[in-house]
Amino acid sequence: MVNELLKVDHHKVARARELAKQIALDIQREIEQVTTVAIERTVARLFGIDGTDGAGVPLPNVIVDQVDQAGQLHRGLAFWLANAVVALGKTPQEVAEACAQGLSICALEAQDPIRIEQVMQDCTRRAFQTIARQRQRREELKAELGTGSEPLKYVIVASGNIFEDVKQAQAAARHGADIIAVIRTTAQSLLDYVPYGTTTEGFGGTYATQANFRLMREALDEVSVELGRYIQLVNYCSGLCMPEIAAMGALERLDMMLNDAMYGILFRDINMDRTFADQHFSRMINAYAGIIINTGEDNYLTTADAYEKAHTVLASNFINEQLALQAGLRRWQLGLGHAFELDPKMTNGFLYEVAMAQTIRQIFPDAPLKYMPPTKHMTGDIFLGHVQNAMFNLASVLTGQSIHLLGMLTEAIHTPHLSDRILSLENARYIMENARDLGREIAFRPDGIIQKRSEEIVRETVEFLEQVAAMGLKGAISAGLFADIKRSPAGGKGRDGVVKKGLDYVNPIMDALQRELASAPAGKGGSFDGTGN
Amino acid sequence: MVNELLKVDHHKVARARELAKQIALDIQREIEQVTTVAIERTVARLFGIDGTDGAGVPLPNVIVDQVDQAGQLHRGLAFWLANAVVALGKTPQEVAEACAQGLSICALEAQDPIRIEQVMQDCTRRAFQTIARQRQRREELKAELGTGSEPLKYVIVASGNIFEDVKQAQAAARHGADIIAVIRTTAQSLLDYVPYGTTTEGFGGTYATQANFRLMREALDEVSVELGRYIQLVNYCSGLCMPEIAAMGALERLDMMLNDAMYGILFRDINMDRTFADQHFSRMINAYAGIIINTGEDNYLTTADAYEKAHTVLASNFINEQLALQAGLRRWQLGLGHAFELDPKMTNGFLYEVAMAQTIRQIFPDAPLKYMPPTKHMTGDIFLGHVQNAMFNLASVLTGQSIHLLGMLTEAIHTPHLSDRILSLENARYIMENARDLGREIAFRPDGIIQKRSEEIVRETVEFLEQVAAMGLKGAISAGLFADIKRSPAGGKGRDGVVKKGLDYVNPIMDALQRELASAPAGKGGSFDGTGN
Amino acid sequence: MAQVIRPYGDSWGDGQVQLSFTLPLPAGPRAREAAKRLAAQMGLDNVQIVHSKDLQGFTFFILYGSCRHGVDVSALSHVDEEERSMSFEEINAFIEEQIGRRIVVVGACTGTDAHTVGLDAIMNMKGYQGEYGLERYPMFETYNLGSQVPNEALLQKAVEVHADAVLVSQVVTQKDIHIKNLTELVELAEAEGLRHRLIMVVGGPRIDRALAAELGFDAGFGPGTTARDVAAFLAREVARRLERGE
Amino acid sequence: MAQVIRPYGDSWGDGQVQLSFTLPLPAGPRAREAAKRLAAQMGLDNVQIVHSKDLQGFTFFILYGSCRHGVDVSALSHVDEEERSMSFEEINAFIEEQIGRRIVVVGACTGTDAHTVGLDAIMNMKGYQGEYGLERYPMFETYNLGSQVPNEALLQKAVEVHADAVLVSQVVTQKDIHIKNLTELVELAEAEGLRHRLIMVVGGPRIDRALAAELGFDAGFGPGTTARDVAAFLAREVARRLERGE
Ligand code: B12
Ligand code: B12
Ligand SMILES: Cc1ncc(COP(=O)(O)O)c(C=O)c1O
Ligand SMILES: Cc1ncc(COP(=O)(O)O)c(C=O)c1O
Repeated sequence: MVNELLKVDHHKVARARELAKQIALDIQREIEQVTTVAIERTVARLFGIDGTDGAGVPLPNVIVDQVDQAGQLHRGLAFWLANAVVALGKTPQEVAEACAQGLSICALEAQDPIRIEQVMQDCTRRAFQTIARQRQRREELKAELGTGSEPLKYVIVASGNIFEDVKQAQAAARHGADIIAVIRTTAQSLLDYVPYGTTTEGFGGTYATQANFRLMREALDEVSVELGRYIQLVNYCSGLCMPEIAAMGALERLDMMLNDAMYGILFRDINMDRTFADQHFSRMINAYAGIIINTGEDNYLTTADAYEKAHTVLASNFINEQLALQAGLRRWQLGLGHAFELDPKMTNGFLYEVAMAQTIRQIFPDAPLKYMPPTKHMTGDIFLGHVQNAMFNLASVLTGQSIHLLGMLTEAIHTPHLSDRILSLENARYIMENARDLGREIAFRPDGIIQKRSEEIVRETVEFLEQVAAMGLKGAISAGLFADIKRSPAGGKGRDGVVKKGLDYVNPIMDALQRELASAPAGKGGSFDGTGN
Repeated sequence: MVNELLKVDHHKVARARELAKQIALDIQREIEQVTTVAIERTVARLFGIDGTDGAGVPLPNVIVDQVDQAGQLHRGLAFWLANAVVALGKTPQEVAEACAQGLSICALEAQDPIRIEQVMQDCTRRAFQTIARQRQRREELKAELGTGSEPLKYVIVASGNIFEDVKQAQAAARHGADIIAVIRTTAQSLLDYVPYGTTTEGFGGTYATQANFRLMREALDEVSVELGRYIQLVNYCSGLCMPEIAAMGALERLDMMLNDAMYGILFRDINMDRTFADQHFSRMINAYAGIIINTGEDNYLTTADAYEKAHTVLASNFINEQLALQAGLRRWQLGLGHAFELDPKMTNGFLYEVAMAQTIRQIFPDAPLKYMPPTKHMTGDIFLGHVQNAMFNLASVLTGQSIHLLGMLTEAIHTPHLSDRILSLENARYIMENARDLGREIAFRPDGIIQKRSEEIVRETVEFLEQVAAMGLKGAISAGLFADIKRSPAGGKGRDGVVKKGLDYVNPIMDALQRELASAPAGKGGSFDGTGN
Repeated sequence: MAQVIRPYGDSWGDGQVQLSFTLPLPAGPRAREAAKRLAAQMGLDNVQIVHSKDLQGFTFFILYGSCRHGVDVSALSHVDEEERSMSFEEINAFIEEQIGRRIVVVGACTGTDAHTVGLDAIMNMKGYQGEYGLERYPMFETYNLGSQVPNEALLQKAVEVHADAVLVSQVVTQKDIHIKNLTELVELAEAEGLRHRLIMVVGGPRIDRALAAELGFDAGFGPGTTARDVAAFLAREVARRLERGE
Repeated sequence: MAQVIRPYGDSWGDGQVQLSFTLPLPAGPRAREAAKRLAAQMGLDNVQIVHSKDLQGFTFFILYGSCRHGVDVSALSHVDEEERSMSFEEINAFIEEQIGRRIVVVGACTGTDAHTVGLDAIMNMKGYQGEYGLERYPMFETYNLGSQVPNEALLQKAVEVHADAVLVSQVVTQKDIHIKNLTELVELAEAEGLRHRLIMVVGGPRIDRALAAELGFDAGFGPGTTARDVAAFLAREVARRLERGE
C-alpha cells in the first residue's frame, strides 16, 4: 500500500497517461511493419538452435544471416527453418549446423504448408513449455521461500569472470542482497550476436551468455535454499540483441531484465526502428516469462541535469509504461526507473529527491519501481560517498520504493569489490531498519517545498508530453529532448538489420505470445488478465 | 524559533519544572553551608595568585592548603590573604610566594578590618574588570564576525600536546568547525590542583591549564579573523577543580564550559557535597563571564540503556536547569545535554531518536541544546560508523539542535586524527545543507510512533522527578537512579576538601557575583536580567 | 607447501587494498608524488590516488593499489583456533568437578582509566549481549574494584582475597599508555613474587591474545568478548594448573 | 639535505595510516594473523585490527597502524608544480599572438568506452563547472567524435582535418583495459608516422600526468579538469613546438 504523502493532481496524471498512450500507439504502428535480424535469431533460438560454427559464430547468426543475405528474411526465419526441417527431416539444430557446413536453406524446395505449420507449432509449443515450466518454478520458489521485504536490495556483480561473479553473488546474498544483477561488459551491447559459453574476460562487466545465465541461476538457487529467501537474478535485455537475451532469460529463469524502450537509442546510438521493434518483441517474451523489467530513465540524469530535467524521467516512465502495456506486460512487471542524482551540494537537495521519488511512487502505485543510487556526483571520497548512499537509502525507505539498487562507496573508482557490496548492504540494512516506518509517520506541509516541487514536476511532465506527442517520439528524440542527446531516425547502429515484413511474413512465436498474453489472467507474480493489472 | 512538530503537554512540563525547582532548592540550602578547597583556590586565583612553588605545586594550592591545615579555612581564604597583604604590604602573589618559602599567614596578626575590606574589594574589582573586558571582547567579536549557523559544528581536539592541538583546531575551523573543545587528559579530573604552564603530554586529551587556554584562544582568534567567523572555545569545568577552571576560563575568554551539577559525582566518584558546592560557585563565575555551559546528561546513556532510561536524561535536564538558574545563569547559557545513543540495530530507532530530540527542543526553547553523537554503539567499522553519524546529523538539523558535537567515524578507535575531523565536518555539512529545511516541511502523525514516544518520555520524566523529589537528590543518586550508578553521600573523592563555613566566612568574589548577577540585565550573548531569560 | 594468499578485490590474486592517510605537505603535485612513493614503499603496485583533500599544510589521501606482498597460509598452522566454547551450565559443572571450589577473581580498570563498561560487562550480574556476567556464576567469587585503580591496589586486593586471577581492563590507549600500564603491572607482580600464583588476564577494545602474550599476560580478550569466554578460559586454566600441580 | 616526512594522525611522525582489504580466508585467529603479517610486510608497526567481518570464505579487515616508511621531500623538487593558469581571454589572445591561427583538436572516447560526459565537459560549448568547453573558444577548431571510436578512426580523422592534437578519454579501467587501449593508440600513431606531428592528450578519472607520460602521451588530465586547463596546455605546447621549429 502506497502512502499518499503528497497531493498529486489526478487530472494531470490522467492527461499524461493519455498523451503517453497516443505517443506509444504512433510508434506501435511502425513497429508492426518490420522485423529485425535479432527478432529472427530469437525465433531460431526458441526453435532450439544454439552453439557456434567452426569460426565461433553463433548458429542463430549463421542461419539468419544466410536468409537475410538471400533477401528472404521478410518471410520470417520460421518459415525457412520449418521448411528445411520438413525437407531434410532434421531438427532445427541440425539444419543450422548444416547451414554452417554450406547448406543454403532458401534454396530448398517449398514443402507442404500443413507440415511446415505443424513443425512451427511443435517447435513453438516446446519453447513455451520450457518457459512456462521456468515461470512456474519461479512462482513456486517465490511462494515457498519469499523474496525479502521492500525496498528489495539489489547489487551488481561485474568482475568480468563468471566464476568470480558467482562467488561474489553468493557472498552478497548471504549478507542480505535480494537481487543480483550481472553487469555486462562494455563491449557487448553493440555486438550483433550473443557470445556462447561461459566467459572469464570482460571489462566493466561480464558477457551475458546463456551458459553464464545458467551458472548464475544455479548458484543463486543453491543460496536461495540455504537462506530460505528466493534471490532474484537480473541481466540486460538491451543492445543489439534485446529479444535474444529475453529468450535466453526466459529459458534460464532470470527474474528481471533491464529492458527499456529508448535506452539503446539514446545511450548506445542504436537505430530507432531497430530498437523499437526489438524492444517490443523482447517485452512480449518477458511478459510471458513473468519477468519484471527495469527501465532506464535513471540514465538520463547522468548526462542531463537532475533538477532541470526531472520531468523527462517521469515523462519517459509514462511512455515506457504504455509501450510495455502494449507488449503485454502487466503493471506488476514494470520496474520503472528513476534516480537519486541531484548535486549533493544543493541546499535542500534531499527534499527535492523525496519530492521526486514520492511523486513517482504515487503515480505508479502498482509498479515495482526501480530506484537508482547516486552515481554522477559520487567521487573518490569514499567516506562522503557512503553517506550520500545513506541518504539515498533513507529516501527509498521513506517513499516506499520497490527495487533498490545499492549505491557503492567506490562508485567513482571501480566496479564493486567484494567488500564494497557488503559495506553497502550494511549501510542499507541499518538505514532501512532504523527508519523503517518513517514514511508512515509524517505528512508534508501542504504549501511546503516538497509539495510544490512535486507539483512543478507533474506540470512540466504534462507540458513535455504535449510537446513529444506533437513532434512524435522519433521527432522528440531527434530534437534531443531526452537526456540532452540527439539521435536521428536514419542514423544509429544496427539499422541494416531492420527488414520490412512481407505479406507472407510468419512468426509463430510472436503469434503465440499474442494469443497467450491476451487470454491469460494476470495476478501478482504470475498470470495475466487483459487489463494490464 | 522552535518548530512545534510535536504536541507536548504543558501541564506536565510545568509540573516537572516545579519538581526540579524543589529538588534544586533542597540542595541549594546545603550548598550554602559549606565552602571547599577548590572554591578557596579560586578566590586565590582571582586575587591574582598563579605559578608554582619549587616542587611544582601551584601556589593557590600552597596557600589554601596552609590555611586548611591550620583549620582556618572556615573564615575563607580571602580574609587571610587580605590580612597578609595589609600586614606585609605585599601583593597576593608575593604573599603566596612567601608562603611557599615558609610564611604562615594564619599566624600573622589581625589587621584593620576596614583596610582588609579595602584590599578584598580592590582585588575583586580587578578580577571583575578583567572578566568583564573578556566578556565584552567576546560580545564584540561575535557581533562583528558572527558565529556560524545552528546546529553549530563542534569538534574536539585531544592529541595530548597543546601545540599539535593548536594546528588541528585551526585546520578544523578552516574546514567548517564552529566550536573547538580541548578534551582533558584522563588523569586530570581527579587531580586536586590545576597544572601550570603549557603541556605536551596527556592521554586521551590535553591538560587544561591556563597557559594552554590562552594559547588556544589566541590561535582561534587568529583563525576567527581569517575566516570572518568567531570560533568558540570549550573546555571542561568539572572534576575536583571546577571553580578554578571556571575562573581560568573567564580570564582567558573561553566561550563554553562542560559544567554539570552531577557528572563528577556519577562518573568520577567525587563526593556529593564537594561537587554541589563547587558546581554552584563555578556556575556563578560562568554566568558572569557570559560563558555557555554544557551539561553532561548524554553520559548517562553510555552506562544505562538509551531507550529505557531516556527519561532520566530529560529529568536531569530539568534539575540542571534549576540549579543553573539558581547560580545566576540565564537560559541562553544553558547548553543542556542529550544524545543519539540508541542501538543502531533497533527497528525505528531513528524515530525514537527524533522523538527525544524534538521533545527536549520544545521543552527548552531558549536553551542552546548540546546534542551528542553516537558513541557507545560505534565500533571499529568506520564505514558504518560514518553512516550512524550521518543519521545523527540528520536528526539534529531536523529537530533544530544548537550545539552539535560531531561524531567521529573512528570513535571506537582513537581520539580523532586530523583527517577524521575533516571527514566528519564534510559529513555534517552535506547532511545539514541537503536537508536544511526538512524540519519545517513535515508534521508528525498525531497518533504516530514519534508522538507516542514523546508522550511516554514526558510522562516517565514527571514520575521520575516525583520520585527524586520524594527521596531528595542525594537519596536518588544513592539509589542509583541516574546512569545506573550508585554513589553514597559519605563516599567519593575530595570529601576532605569540604569545609563548613564559619559565621565569619567571607568570600568577596561570591558576594560580588551575587550582586552583579542579581542586578545586571540579561539579553542574548551578553547581559542579564532577573528573570533568567 | 607454501600457499600464498593476497588481498582480494574482485578477482583472485588482484591484491587490491584501500588506504588512507594524511601527509604533512601542502596539496599539489609534490604531495601526490610523495603519497605515491609512500604507497610504493608499502608494496603497492598500480597506485591510484582516488581522492585528495587540502587540509592547509596537510593533504589527506585515499588510495587504492595492488599489494605485492602475500602471506603464506601454511605458515599459520601454529596459530590456534579458539577453544571450544562452553555453556554457563557446562562451565559451572566443569569447575565443580575438576576444581571443586569457587574460582576467585579480582577485576579493575587500572591507572587513570575510568571506562568500566567493558569490565562490568564481564564481571557484573547483568553481563553483556544477553550473557550473564561472572558474578552470576555460582562457581565464581568476584571482586570488581571499578575505575582508576592503581596497580598496587589491585595486587593488594588479590593477595587479600586469595585470588586465582586478576582481570584488568584497559580502554584508553593513546600514546600506548595501556602498554606502559600493563607492563608495570606485570613487573610489579613479579617483583612481589605474585606472578606465578596469579592468572593474569587483560581485556579491552585494542587487546588481543598476541598482544597479551607479548606483555606477559596469560590471556587477552578484545571487542565482543562475553563473560562465558572468560569463564571458560579461567576454568580450563585453573584446572590445567591444578593438574600440573602448581 | 634529506627531509623525511611520514603520515600524520594526530602528532608529528606518528605514521598513522588506515587500511582495509579482504583476505580469501575464513574469519578466525588465522585470518587475523595473516592480516597482521600482511600489514607488517607493508611496513606497519603497531597494527590494530579494528574491525573484521566474516564474508564466508573471505574476511574483510579494517586496520590502523604506524607506517615505518617515509618520503624524502627534498627528493621531490624535480616534480613540477602546475603551470600558471590562464583565463579564457588570455588563452585566445595568446594563441592569436603566438600562433596566429586556430588550434585544431579531435577528441574521442576510444575503444568500447561510451563515457562521453568527461570528454564533452572539455570539448563541448557547455563545458563544466562554469567553464566553457573548447568549442566555445574562438581560437580552437574542435571535432568531438563521441563514444566507442576505434583508434584507427580517431587517427584517420586527425589526418583528415590536419589536427594539432588528439584528445582521448578513457573512463573504464577494469583489468587495465585503458592501458592496453592507450598503448595501442600510441603504437598505431608511431606506425603511421603521425606521432611526432600530433600532440597526444589523454584524460579520465584514473589518468594523471605521470601515467600519461609513461604511456607515451604528451599530457594527462584527471578528475576535476576544466577546458581551460587543457586549452592553456595546448596553446603553450603548440607555441613551444613552433618555437622549436617542429
Ligand atoms: C562509554 C565511554 C566513556 C564513558 C565511560 C563510562 C564508564 N563508566 O565506563 C565516559 C563518558 C565517562 C567516557 C569518558 C572518557 N573517555 Co571514553 N569512551 C566511551 C565509549 C563511547 C564506549 C566504551 C564502552 O563502554 N564500550 C562498550 C564496552 C562493552 O566495550 P569494551 O570496553 O571494548 O569492552 C569489551 C571488550 O573490550 C572486553 N573487555 C574490556 N575490558 C575487559 C577486561 C577483561 C578482563 C576482559 C576479559 C575483557 C574486557 O569485553 C568487553 C565486552 O565485550 C568509547 C568509544 C567506543 N565506542 O568504544 C570511548 C573511548 C574509549 N573514550 C575515550 C576517551 C579519550 C575518554 C576520555 C579520556 C575523554 C575525556 N578526556 O573526557 C574520558 C575519560 C575517561 C577516563 N578517565 O578513562 C577514547 C579512548 C581513546 C584511546 N583509544 O585512547 C574512546 C575510544 C573515544 C574516542 N574515540 O576518543 N568514555
Ligand atoms: C555517467 C556514467 C555512465 C553513463 C555514461 C553516459 C555518458 N554518455 O557518458 C552510462 C549510464 C551510460 C554508463 C554506462 C556504463 N558504465 Co558508467 N559511469 C558513469 C559515472 C556514474 C559517471 C561518469 C561521469 O560522467 N563523470 C563525470 C565526468 C565529468 O567526469 P570524468 O569522466 O572523470 O571526466 C573529467 C576528467 O576525468 C577529465 N577527462 C575525462 N576525459 C577526458 C579527456 C580529455 C582529453 C581530457 C583532457 C580530460 C578528460 O575531465 C573531465 C572533467 O573534469 C561513473 C561513476 C562515477 N561517479 O564516476 C560510472 C563508471 C565510469 N561506469 C562504469 C561502468 C563499468 C559502466 C558500464 C560498463 C556498466 C555496464 N556494464 O552497464 C556501462 C557501459 C559504458 C561503456 N560502454 O563504456 C564504471 C567503470 C569502472 C572502471 N573503473 O572500470 C564506473 C566507475 C562505475 C562503477 N563504479 O562501476 N556509465
Ligand atoms: C535499460 C538499460 N539497458 C542497458 C544498460 C547498460 O547496458 P549496456 O551498456 O550493456 O547496454 C543500462 C544501464 O544502466 C540500462 O539502464
Ligand atoms: C559535564 C562533563 N564534564 C566532564 C566530562 C569529562 O571530563 P573529565 O573526565 O575530565 O571530568 C564530561 C565528559 O563527557 C562531561 O560531560
